[in-house]
Amino acid sequence: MSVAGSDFAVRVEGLEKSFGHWPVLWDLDLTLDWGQLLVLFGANAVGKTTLLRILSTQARPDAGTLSVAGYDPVRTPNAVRRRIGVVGHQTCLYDDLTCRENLVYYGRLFGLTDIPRRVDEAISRVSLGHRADQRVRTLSNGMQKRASIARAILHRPPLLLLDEPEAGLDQESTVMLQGLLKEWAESGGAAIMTTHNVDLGLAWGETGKIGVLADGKVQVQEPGRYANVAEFRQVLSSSLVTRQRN
Amino acid sequence: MAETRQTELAHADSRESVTPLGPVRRSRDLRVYLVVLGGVMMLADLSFIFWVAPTDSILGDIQRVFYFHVPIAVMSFLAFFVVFVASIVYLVTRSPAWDRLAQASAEVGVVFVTLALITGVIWARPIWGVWWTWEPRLTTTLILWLIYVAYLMVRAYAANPNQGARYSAVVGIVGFVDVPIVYYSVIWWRSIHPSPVVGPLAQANALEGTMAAVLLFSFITFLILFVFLVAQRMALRETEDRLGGIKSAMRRRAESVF
Amino acid sequence: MVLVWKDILLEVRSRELVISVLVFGLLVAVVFNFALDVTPQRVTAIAPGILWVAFAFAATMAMSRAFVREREQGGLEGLLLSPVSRDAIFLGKALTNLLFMLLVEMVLLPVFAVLFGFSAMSFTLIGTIVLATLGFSLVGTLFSAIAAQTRSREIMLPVLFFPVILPVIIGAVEASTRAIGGETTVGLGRWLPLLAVFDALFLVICPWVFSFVVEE
Amino acid sequence: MAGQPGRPVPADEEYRRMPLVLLQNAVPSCNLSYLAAAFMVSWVVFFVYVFFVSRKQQDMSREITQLRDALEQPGAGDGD
Repeated sequence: MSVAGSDFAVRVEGLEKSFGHWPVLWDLDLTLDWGQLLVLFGANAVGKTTLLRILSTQARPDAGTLSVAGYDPVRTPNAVRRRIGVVGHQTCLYDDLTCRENLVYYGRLFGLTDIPRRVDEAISRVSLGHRADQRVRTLSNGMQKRASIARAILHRPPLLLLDEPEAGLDQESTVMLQGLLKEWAESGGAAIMTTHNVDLGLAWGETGKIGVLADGKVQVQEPGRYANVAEFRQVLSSSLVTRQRN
Repeated sequence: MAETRQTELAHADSRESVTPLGPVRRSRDLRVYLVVLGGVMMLADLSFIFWVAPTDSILGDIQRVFYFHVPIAVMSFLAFFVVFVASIVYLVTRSPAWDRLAQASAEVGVVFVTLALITGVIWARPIWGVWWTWEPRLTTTLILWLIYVAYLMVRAYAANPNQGARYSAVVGIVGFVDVPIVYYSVIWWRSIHPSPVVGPLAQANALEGTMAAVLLFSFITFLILFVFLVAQRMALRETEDRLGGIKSAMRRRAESVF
Repeated sequence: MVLVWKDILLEVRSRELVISVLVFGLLVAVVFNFALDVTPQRVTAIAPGILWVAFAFAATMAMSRAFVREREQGGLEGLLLSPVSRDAIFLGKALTNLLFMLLVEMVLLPVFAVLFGFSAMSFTLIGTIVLATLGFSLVGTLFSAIAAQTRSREIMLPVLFFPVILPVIIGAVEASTRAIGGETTVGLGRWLPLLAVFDALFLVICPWVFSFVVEE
Repeated sequence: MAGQPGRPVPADEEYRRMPLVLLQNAVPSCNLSYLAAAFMVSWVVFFVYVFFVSRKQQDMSREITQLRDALEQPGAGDGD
């Protein structure tokens, strides 16, 4: 995994983004080191997805300096795209192709060499081997999600961006994903994931950082600041309540 | 507490106009000046059209529509050229000022081209005996109208204003590039489908001196009217943006601090 | 190109796009046949018009279907997340649309020829179809990308598409009239270059502006 | 653009002579009403457009002032 050439996995300063006159993010600063996992909490419509979309070159920031895996997503989007793996709300897989065909297609889009072996690796990593040659349409939601994760790790990106990956995953798959992320961090990669699930986020965040996205910015939380786990949970839960906006 | 909010609002406000009232007032002065000048010239133009310009020996009084119709049509063309240029500059620089110009000019352009069509139709009736003929310039004008109505629709139906600005800029560029091709294709098409109706215009023979002078004056009058309308529309858009800026600053404040 | 390969594979699997567009094209032919009462004497005058109306409507339908398919599971999103230049993405999609439309037209054309009784075997006619369909797919791909992101997208594509594509329709109808009527090639020297100029112009502009369309 | 003189178009060439004959059959005296209609329509459209733009402008300006006033009153500025 090549992480050379950049000190930070993600570095964001003074990020601003609004849709028309609807401000979503403002004065957002964020730093993530290699080998770190950031779990991001936040209520609905608070800008979690928007933040991930900006980091993954899918949306253009209004202001601020960004460095994702060492590159500027606005100026050199393709360099960033090569180095990130994204799991979004949608699977980005075609229903009428098999898992394997989908992965081969993405492998070719990324210009990978040795595609068949990589595809096999990715498929076995998400334990989907027995279903790899079925059409995506015939798979359950959880399995589609797993295939989507396989797609994201296919080109072995140092940085993973996961938007509510727990949605639709069963217990077993969640454990699989947790193991995968841990492995990712241990081998020097980094990951940002958003979640609604306090228990899950707390468990996953144990090894990394926990942040809360609210009020247009990310506030990194240190569990040590709070008296006990219960209080911390309370704080995190309250951050998930959607506020009434005018 | 309220005071800090207010300074923040002033800040949000002043991002649009560096000294809060200066440019706004100046642009309003400019618009007042334009509308007065335009009004006076329009009255003069009307009197020239009715009393100075000679009655056309063949067409009669209806020919006087011409002094309105042609400048309006030409201004709409100018408007779409402005949209074209502003759209390119906007896509390259992403400066909202150019998007405002493009939007204002497109809207005024649609008003002008609508009028060009209406006056054209009114003129065609007594002269050609029909309201409409698929004559090249009429047809091109109609296509132009359709393209720029689509432009305004894209802007209105976009998911958010930023997207609307980009999409409509794309339509503004593609649409304008298309116009010459439409024009030539329609001319060639027309030339092999002679219509039973009389073709274009009788006055291809050179305009008489006075007529030309009145027409020129009419052009200048409509140019001023056009600039005024665009300035007025841009001012509206600026107010919209300022209001939006204030609202968004208030929303930021309203987010309770975690 | 990978994109084309993927789309063709998808189509082979589902077969929904080509079939539905074909049926639609045939319907247009049949309806026009009754609406205009095509008699043998008027075939040359009317058939090219019907042919191109059918093709143009089929094209809008094919393009909008193609983009809906990209959006369903976020395929477009995945495509945009890969390190492929936006120009290449645009050209790939336009090429796929071109191939699908040509396929549909190659089936429709003989059917039209039989229904209206003209000879379809003419190199000028085929050349016209290729040039005009290229124009359709360039403009159509760009506008369907725009329309797919806006509200009331079913109406936006035709509203954007038809005014801009008008010169192609005129040119194609005129060129086909000559090809079908078997008249002299007078006038062809004008229409085919017109189509070519249109294609060349939009081949340059569309990929450039496409990058702005898919920016967000 | 429609009906613009002095810019002859190739296609028009062949018709140019014919219209003069036909047009002389038309009676120019009765077309003043069309003239009036054309001018009226132009003016009405311009005024309606300017009216709508200005009215919207005023509405928004008023809203801005209202927001300002609301904020100036202490304690009343909770952003709606």
